[in-house]
Amino acid sequence: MGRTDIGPPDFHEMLPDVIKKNYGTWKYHEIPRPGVLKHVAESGDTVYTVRAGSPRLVSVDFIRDICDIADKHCDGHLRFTSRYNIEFLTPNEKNVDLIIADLKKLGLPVGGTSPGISNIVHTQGWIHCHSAATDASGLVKAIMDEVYEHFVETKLPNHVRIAVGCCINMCGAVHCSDIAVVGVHTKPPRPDHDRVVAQCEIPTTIQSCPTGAIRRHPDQSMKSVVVKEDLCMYCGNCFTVCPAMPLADAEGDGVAIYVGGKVPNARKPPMFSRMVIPFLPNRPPRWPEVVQAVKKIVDIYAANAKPYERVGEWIERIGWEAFFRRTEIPFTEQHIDDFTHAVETYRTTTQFKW
Amino acid sequence: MGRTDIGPPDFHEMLPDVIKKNYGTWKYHEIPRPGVLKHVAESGDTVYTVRAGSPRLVSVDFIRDICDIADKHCDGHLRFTSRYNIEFLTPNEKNVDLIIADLKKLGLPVGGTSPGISNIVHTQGWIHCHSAATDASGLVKAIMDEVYEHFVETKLPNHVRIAVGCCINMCGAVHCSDIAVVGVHTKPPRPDHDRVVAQCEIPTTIQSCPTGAIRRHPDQSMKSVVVKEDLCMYCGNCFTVCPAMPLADAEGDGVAIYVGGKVPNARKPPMFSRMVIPFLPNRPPRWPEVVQAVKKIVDIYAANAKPYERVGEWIERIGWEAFFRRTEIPFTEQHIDDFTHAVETYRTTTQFKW
Amino acid sequence: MADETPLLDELEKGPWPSYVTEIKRMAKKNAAAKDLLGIQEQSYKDRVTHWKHGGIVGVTGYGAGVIGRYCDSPEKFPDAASFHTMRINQPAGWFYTTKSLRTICDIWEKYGSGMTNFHGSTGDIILLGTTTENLQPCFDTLTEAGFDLGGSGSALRTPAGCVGQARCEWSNIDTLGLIHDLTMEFQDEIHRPRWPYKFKIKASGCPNDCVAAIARADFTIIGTWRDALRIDQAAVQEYVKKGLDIQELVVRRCPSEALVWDAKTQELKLLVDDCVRCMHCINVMPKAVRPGIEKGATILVGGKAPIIKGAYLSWVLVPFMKVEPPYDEMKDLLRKIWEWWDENGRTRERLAELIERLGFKTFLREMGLKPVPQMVKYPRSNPYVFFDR
Amino acid sequence: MADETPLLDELEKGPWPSYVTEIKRMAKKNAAAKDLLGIQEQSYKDRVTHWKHGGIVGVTGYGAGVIGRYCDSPEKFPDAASFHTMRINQPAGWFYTTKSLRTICDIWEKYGSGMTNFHGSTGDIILLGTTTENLQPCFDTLTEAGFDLGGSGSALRTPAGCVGQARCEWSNIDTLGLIHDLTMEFQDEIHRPRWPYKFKIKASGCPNDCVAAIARADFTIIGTWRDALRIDQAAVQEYVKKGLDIQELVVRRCPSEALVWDAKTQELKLLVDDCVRCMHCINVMPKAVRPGIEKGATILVGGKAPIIKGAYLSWVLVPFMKVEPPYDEMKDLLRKIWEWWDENGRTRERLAELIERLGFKTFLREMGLKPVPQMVKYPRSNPYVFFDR
Ligand code: SRM
Ligand code: SRM
Ligand code: SRM
Ligand code: SRM
Ligand code: SF4
Ligand code: SF4
Ligand code: SF4
Ligand code: SF4
Ligand code: SF4
Ligand code: SF4
Ligand code: SF4
Ligand code: SF4
Repeated sequence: MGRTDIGPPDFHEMLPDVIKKNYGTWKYHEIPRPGVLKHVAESGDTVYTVRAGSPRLVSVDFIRDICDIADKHCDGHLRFTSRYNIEFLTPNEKNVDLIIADLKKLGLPVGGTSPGISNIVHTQGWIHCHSAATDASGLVKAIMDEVYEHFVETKLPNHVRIAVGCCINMCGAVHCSDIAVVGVHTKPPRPDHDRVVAQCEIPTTIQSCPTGAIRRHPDQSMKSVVVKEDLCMYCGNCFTVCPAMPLADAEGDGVAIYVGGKVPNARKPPMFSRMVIPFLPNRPPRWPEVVQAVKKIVDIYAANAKPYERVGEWIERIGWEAFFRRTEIPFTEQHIDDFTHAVETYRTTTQFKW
Repeated sequence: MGRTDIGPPDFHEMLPDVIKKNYGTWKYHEIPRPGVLKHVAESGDTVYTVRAGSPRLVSVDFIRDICDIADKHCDGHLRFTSRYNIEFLTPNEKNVDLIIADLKKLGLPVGGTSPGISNIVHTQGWIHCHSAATDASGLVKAIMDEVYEHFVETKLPNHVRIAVGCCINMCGAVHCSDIAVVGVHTKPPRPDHDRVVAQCEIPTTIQSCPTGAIRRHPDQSMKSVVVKEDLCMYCGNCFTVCPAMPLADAEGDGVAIYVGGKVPNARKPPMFSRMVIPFLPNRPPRWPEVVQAVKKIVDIYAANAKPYERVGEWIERIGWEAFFRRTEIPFTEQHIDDFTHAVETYRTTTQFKW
Repeated sequence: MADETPLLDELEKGPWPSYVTEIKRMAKKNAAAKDLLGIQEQSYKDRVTHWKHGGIVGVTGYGAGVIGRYCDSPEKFPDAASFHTMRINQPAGWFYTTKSLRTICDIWEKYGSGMTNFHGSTGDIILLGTTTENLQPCFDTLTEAGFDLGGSGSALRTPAGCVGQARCEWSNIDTLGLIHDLTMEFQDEIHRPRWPYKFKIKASGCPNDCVAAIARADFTIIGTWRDALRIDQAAVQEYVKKGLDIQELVVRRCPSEALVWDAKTQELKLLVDDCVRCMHCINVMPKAVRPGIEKGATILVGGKAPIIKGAYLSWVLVPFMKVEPPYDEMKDLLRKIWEWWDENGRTRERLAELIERLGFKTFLREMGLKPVPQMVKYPRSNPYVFFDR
Repeated sequence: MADETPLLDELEKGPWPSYVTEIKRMAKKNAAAKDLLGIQEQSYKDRVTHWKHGGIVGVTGYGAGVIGRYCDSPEKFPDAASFHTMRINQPAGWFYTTKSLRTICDIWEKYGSGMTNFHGSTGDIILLGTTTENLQPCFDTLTEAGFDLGGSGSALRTPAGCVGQARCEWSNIDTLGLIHDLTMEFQDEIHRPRWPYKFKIKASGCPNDCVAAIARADFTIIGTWRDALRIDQAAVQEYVKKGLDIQELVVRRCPSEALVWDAKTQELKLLVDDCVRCMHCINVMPKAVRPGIEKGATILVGGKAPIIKGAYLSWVLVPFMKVEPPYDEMKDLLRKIWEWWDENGRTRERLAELIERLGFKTFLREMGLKPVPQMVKYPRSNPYVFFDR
C-alpha cells in the first residue's frame, strides 16, 4: 500500500549547491548569448544556465538522456521552466560550451531566451484528449520548425509567447498569449439519443449550455435532448458533461488564431488575446495555412514594432484596422463580439484609421 | 386652426449678414479675452462674439432684455449655445465693449470660453418634473456662484464641463461630464395599492424593473405589486410607468457626484463619468456639501492637472487611488460596480499606487 | 399661496444670475408664475417635488410636443394646478432674429406663465407652464408666427447640431443645413409618436463634438475628413516663437503618435496614415493646422442615458459618409434603422439596447452593411463564435 | 495496429525536436506506446480524436490525480484500449536531481507507456498512458520513491510558482517555499475533490509573472514591494554609455510617467508615489534598478479560461500582504474563500463566476475585507447603486 498525502518532494533536496547557497540573494543577470543566462549573487557567486528546447511529449529515454548531461556537467541537477524548456545550471562557465555541445548531439536546440520565441505552451490534442478539435503536438512541431530561428536567436522587439490549445477549454495561458492557436469545432453536437438516456443527466446537460441551445427532446418518450442549431456556438461544454453529444467532425473542426495577449504587468497591464482568424482547416500533418499565418504575423510584427513592444502593445499603437490592413487578413462578422460583454468592445469614438 | 408640420423657421432667416456671407469659409479664430471670440474668414471678414451667461430658466422679459442689446449692437440677431449661453455677434470690434457694458447693466457675466467653466447643462428639478430627486436650477445657481471666477476667467488646464441631472434619467450629457451632479433616491418605491389598481398595468410595471425587484402582490385579490426591497436600487423606472409607486422622500433623496467624463475625441476618446460620492443630503436652498465637494474637485484638478488634461485624463494619469487619496473622499462598497458589466471594471493588473 | 419665499430668496444672492429673480419678475404680473414660485418654495421646504405624473395632453393632430404636468396641491396653488410645457423646435444652430424672439415672448406672455427655458437640453425652446385649454390657441398662434412643436414621447426628438459652418472654421459638414433638412423631412416622425421609445439625432461638425452627440444621440453624425490635415508651417513656427512647447503640448499628446516635431528644421511632420483625426493639434494651433479637404462624416449609433440597461456612447456604424443635399444615403439609413427597430424593439427599448439584445451582426445584416474593423475597439476575445454553415 | 505512419513521419523532419521520434523510441519496446503511435496516425488520417470520455478511475483513498481515458477503437489498438494518465505533483520550481528523475523513468517504464509530459500545463509531471490495473501499483511505487499525485477534477489543482528566489534577483517572495508549504498544507484539498469545480493557485515572485498566474489561477499571488525601487545611478550611466536610449526606451515607456531622466546630471529620478511597479525599467536595466526592500505580495482572484462565462484575468483583492512562513494570513483567506464558494457555487462554477453572480460586494463582506480603490480600474459609471438603510 502506498502512502497517501505525502505531497511532492521538498524542493530543497533538488537544488544545486550554488542555488542553495545563494538562495534569495541574487543581484543581477545577463544574457551573454541566446539560451544562456548568467546570474550573479550578492556573494559574488555566479550561476550559468543553459536552456534547451524540448518537445514536452517525451519518452523516459529522453529524460535519461538529459539526466546524462546533467550528471556530466551539473552535479546531477537540472530544472524545467514554466514553458517546458530544460535548464542546465552550473557555476562553472567552462561547462556552458560542453553542455551546448552535448545538447547538439541530442539534437536539442539551445535558446528560448528573450526577446525571441520560446517553447509553445500546449496541450494534449489527439494524443490524449476526447475534447480535441485539433492536434496540439503536431501544430507545435510544425510551427516551431518554421519560427526556429527565433528560438535560437534573440532579434525580435520583445518576446512572442505562442500557445496552442486543442479546444476552447484552452488548457494553458492561451487566452493571454501573443499568438494563440486554438482548435475549434464549427458544427453543433449530434446527440446520440440512445446513449443520452444511458450516460447523461438531462437537466445538467441542458444547464451546461451557455447560450441555452439545448432543449428537452419534444418527443417526451425519448428522454433525450435536441440542439437548436442556430443558438449553438460549438463550445463543447455539453459534451464535457454528456459524452453522448460529440461535436468532432473532420470538416467542421479546425483552428482559430488569436493575437495580442500578454501576461506581464510590464508597461501595459495584462491583455486578452483577440480573434483574428476565425477558422483555418485542419490539415495534418503540418497545417500549412496555420503555420503560414503565424509566420506572417511574426514577420510583420518583427518588421514594425518598436523595441519592447509586445504584439498587443504594437497593435494597440497602430490600431486594429491597421493590423488587418497590413496582414491582409479579412475582417468578418465573426470578429465582432456577440457574447455577454460584447457592447464594451464597440468603438465609441471617431478615433480610427482608414 | 394652426398649420401642422411646418417645422422650425429656416435658420437662414436668422443669420446675421456677416455669417451669411462667410458661411463655410471661416479660417481661424482667436479668444482675445475670456468670453470673447474672434473668427476670421477667408474673405478677411471678422466676426466678434460676446458670450454671456444665463440662468436658462428665464422670463420673457429677460429675452426681451437681451433682444434690446442685440438690436442696439448686433443688427437684431443673437444666438444661444449648446450650453444655454447667449452669444452676441458683430463684425464691428468697437461693439464688443458696448455689448459687455450693457450686459453688465443686466447683471449678466461675460465668459464661458475655454479653458474655464461654462454654463451648467441641467434639467427641470422641482421646477417641473415629477421624477426629480433634487432641484436642478438651485444647485446650478449655488455651484455657479462658487466657481464664478472660472466662468469669467480662463485659467484652468482645460475646460471643465459640469452637468446637473435631477434624477438618474440624466437629461443632458450628464453621464459624460467632467463633473456631474445627479439627484438620487435611496429608498424603494412605496406602491399605493389602491392607485396601482386604477392607474397601472401590472405586467408592464413588473417588466420595467431592471433588477426584477417587483413582484405580483402575494394576495391575489389585491391586484397590485410588492417590491423586494433588497433588490431595489431606486432607479425610478417603475415610477415612470406606474405613477402609483413614488420614491421621493425628504431624507432618502439627495445628490451623487460623478467625475471624469468627457465627450470630445480630442486626445483620449470620450469617457463616462464615474461615481465618486454616492450620496450627499439635499440641503436647499444652497446645498453646501455639494457645492464644497464640486469646488474641492475643481481646485485639486486646477492645481495638479497638466495643460489640456481634462479631469478624466488627469485622473487616468494619476490613478483613481491617488484621486481618492488627494480629495480625501472615502472609497466605499457603492463605488464598486455591480451592474451588468461590473466585472469589466475590476483591476486585472498589479499596476496601482499605494 | 406663499408671498414669502425665505428659502428661494437665498438664491438671489451671489454673482451668477438668479432664476429666482426671473420667476419673481413674472410673478408680479402672472398668476401662474406666482404659484410656480410658491410651489418651488414649498419643495425647498419639503425637499420633494410637488409635481404629479402628467396626463396625456396635446394639440390636435400631434401626439408629441407637450409635456403634461399637474401640481399635487392644486388647492394651495390653483393657478399652477395644471402647468404643461410646450417644446418649440428651435431654428438650427440656435440663431434668432430679435423679431422672432419677441414674437415668441408676446405669445407666451399671453398664453402661458411667461417662464421659459432657453433652451431645453435636447435643444428645443421650452415654454414652461400653461393650462390644458391654452395649449391649442397657443399652438395656433405660434404656427401662424412660423414656429412648430418639437418632439416628445416615443417619437423622433428635435434634432440638433453645433454652430458648424455658420461660425466655426473646423466644421466638415453643414450641420445647420443638414439638421434643418432632416427636421423638415421627418416632421411626421417628430410629431406623431409610434415607435418603441424616443430616438435622437445630433450632428457635430468635427470630432470636438460641441453638441455632445456621441453621448446623447441614437444617431450621431460627426464631421471628419479622409485625407491629411493641413499644416501651415510658418504659422506653426509663429506659435513656437510665441512660446508654445510644441513637443510637450502637441506632439506628445497626439493619441496615435502621428506628429513629429523637427526642432532643427522647425517643421511639424504628419504621419498621415497614423492620424486618427482627434482634433487636438488643431485645437491648440487653430491658425496653423486645419482639417483636410475630402470632407464627410462618421455615423455612430446607440448613444443614450442610463435607463434601462445603462448608458451607452454611440459607436461607429459607417466610418465615412459624404454629407451633401439631399442627404439621401443618410435618410435611407435612418429609415432602415427605424423600420428594423420598430419591428423588433420592445416598449422602452432604445436602439442600442435592441442591438445589444439581437446582436450587432444581425443589425449589420439588416442594414446591408459590411463589418469593418473601425466598428470595434478590438476583435472578440471569447471563442464563442457562430458560423452559418 | 499500423506499422506504417506516413503522416506522422512528416513530423520527424525539420529542426525542432520531434515528439513523433519520441513515441517511436518507446514504440520499439512498449506495446502501449506503439498503439499510441497508431492511434495518432489514425487521427491524422481521420482528422478527429479517437479518445472517448474517461470513466472514473483512480487510486485508493484519492478522488483526483488520474485522468481516465479509453480509445474508441480498442479492437484496432488493444494495447492502448485504456490509456489513463497520472498527474505527479512536481517539486516546487521544477528542480530535480537526476536521481529522482531516473527513478520516475524506471517506474513509468515498468507500469506505463513510457511516454510523459515534462510538464503538463498546470505544472504536474504527466505520465501518459497506463491501464486501470496498473494505477495502484504504480502509485504505490511512486509514493515509496517520494512522489505523490497532483490534483484533478473539482479539487485544488497542483499549485505552481516561478523559479523565484532560487535563481531570480527580482523575486519579492519565496515562491518555492510558499508553494511547497501550501501544497503540503492542502493535501486533502488536492486529493479529494469536493468543490463545485477546480481551483488553482499560482505564485510569481514579481509582476513579470513568469507562471502566468494572473491568467490561469483562481488565486493569484504576485510579489511586489511597498517602498521605492532602488536605482544605482552609476550603473544607469553605464547602460547609457553603452548606448541605451534611456529617454525613449525606459522613461517614455514607464506607464505612469514615474521616471525622469536628467540628461545634464545623468541622473534617473523616480517619482516614488507614481511608480506602479510594472517592472519595465528593472527589466531593461537589471544591473541598475531593483525592486524595493519592503516586500510582500498582491493577491488577486478569479483568473481562468473561457468555460463557461468567458475568460477572466485575476483582479486585485488584497493590494499588499506580507508573505512569510507559516503564511497564516494567506491560508485563512484561502479557507474563507473555499468555504464561501463551496457553500454558494453551482456545479462547474469557478470562483470568478460566482463572485460575478453574487456580487463583489457580497464577496468582500464575507471575506471581511474593506473596499479599496486598488480593486477597480475605475469606479462605477452607472447609477444603479444599492444602499443598506
Ligand atoms: C525560467 C522562467 C521562470 C520559470 O520559473 O520557469 C523565466 C525566467 C526569466 N524571466 Fe520570465 N521566465 C519564464 C516564463 C515567463 C512567462 C510565462 C510564460 O511564458 O508562460 C512570462 C509571462 C508571459 C508573457 O510574457 O506573456 C514571462 C515574462 C517575463 C518578462 C516580461 C516581458 C515583457 O516585457 O512583457 C520578463 C522581463 C524581460 O524579459 O525583460 C521576464 C524575465 C525573466 C528573467 C530575466 C528573470 C531573471 O532575472 O531571472 C528570467 C530569464 C528570462 C529569459 O528567459 O530571457 N519574464 N516569463 C520561465 C522561462 C520560460 C521559458 O522556458 O521560456
Ligand atoms: C493535461 C492538461 C493539458 C496539458 O496537456 O498540459 C489538461 C488537460 C485537460 N483539461 Fe485542462 N489541462 C491542463 C491544464 C489546464 C489549464 C492551465 C493551468 O492549469 O494553468 C487550464 C486553464 C486555466 C484554468 O483552469 O482556467 C485548463 C483549463 C481547462 C478547462 C476550462 C476551465 C475553465 O474554467 O474555463 C477544462 C474544461 C473542464 O474543466 O471541463 C479543462 C479540462 C481538461 C480535461 C480534463 C478534458 C475534459 O474536458 O475533461 C483534459 C484532459 C486531457 C487528457 O485527456 O489528458 N481544462 N486546463 C493540463 C493539466 C496538466 C497538469 O496537471 O499539469
Ligand atoms: C458655441 C459652441 C457650439 C454651439 O453650437 O453652441 C462651441 C464653440 C466652440 N467650441 Fe466647443 N462649443 C460648444 C460646446 C462644446 C461642447 C458641448 C458641451 O459642452 O456640452 C463640447 C463637448 C463637451 C466636452 O468637452 O465634454 C465642446 C468641446 C470643444 C473642444 C474640446 C475640448 C477638449 O480638449 O476636450 C474644443 C477645442 C478647444 O476648446 O480647444 C472646442 C472648441 C470650440 C471652438 C473654439 C470652435 C471654433 O473654432 O469656433 C468654439 C469656441 C470655444 C470656446 O467657447 O472657447 N469645443 N464644446 C458651444 C459653446 C457652449 C458654451 O456655451 O460653453
Ligand atoms: C425638458 C428636459 C430637461 C430640461 O430641463 O432640459 C427633459 C425632461 C424630461 N425627460 Fe429627458 N429631458 C430632456 C432632455 C433629455 C436628454 C438630453 C438630450 O436629449 O440631449 C436626455 C439624455 C439623452 C437620452 O435621451 O438618452 C434625456 C433623458 C431622459 C430619460 C432617459 C432615457 C434613457 O434612455 O436613458 C428619461 C426617462 C424616460 O424616457 O422615461 C427622460 C424623461 C424625461 C421626462 C419626460 C420625465 C419622465 O420621466 O417622463 C422629463 C419631463 C420633465 C418635465 O416635466 O418638464 N429623459 N432627456 C429635456 C428636453 C428639453 C428639450 O426638448 O429640449
Ligand atoms: S485544450 Fe481541450 S482538447 Fe486540449 S487538452 Fe485541454 S480540454 Fe483537452
Ligand atoms: S456545443 Fe456549447 S453552445 Fe452548442 S449546444 Fe453544446 S453547450 Fe450549447
Ligand atoms: S433628469 Fe429626471 S428629474 Fe430631471 S428633468 Fe430629467 S427626468 Fe425629470
Ligand atoms: S426603483 Fe427601479 S429597482 Fe426599484 S423597484 Fe422600481 S424599477 Fe425596480
Ligand atoms: S463640433 Fe467642431 S465644427 Fe462644431 S462647433 Fe465644435 S469645434 Fe466647431
Ligand atoms: S488630429 Fe489628433 S491624431 Fe491627428 S495629428 Fe493631430 S493630434 Fe494627432
Ligand atoms: S516572475 Fe519575477 S521573480 Fe519570478 S522568475 Fe519571473 S522575473 Fe523572476
Ligand atoms: S517599475 Fe514601471 S512604473 Fe515603476 S518606474 Fe519603472 S517603468 Fe515606471
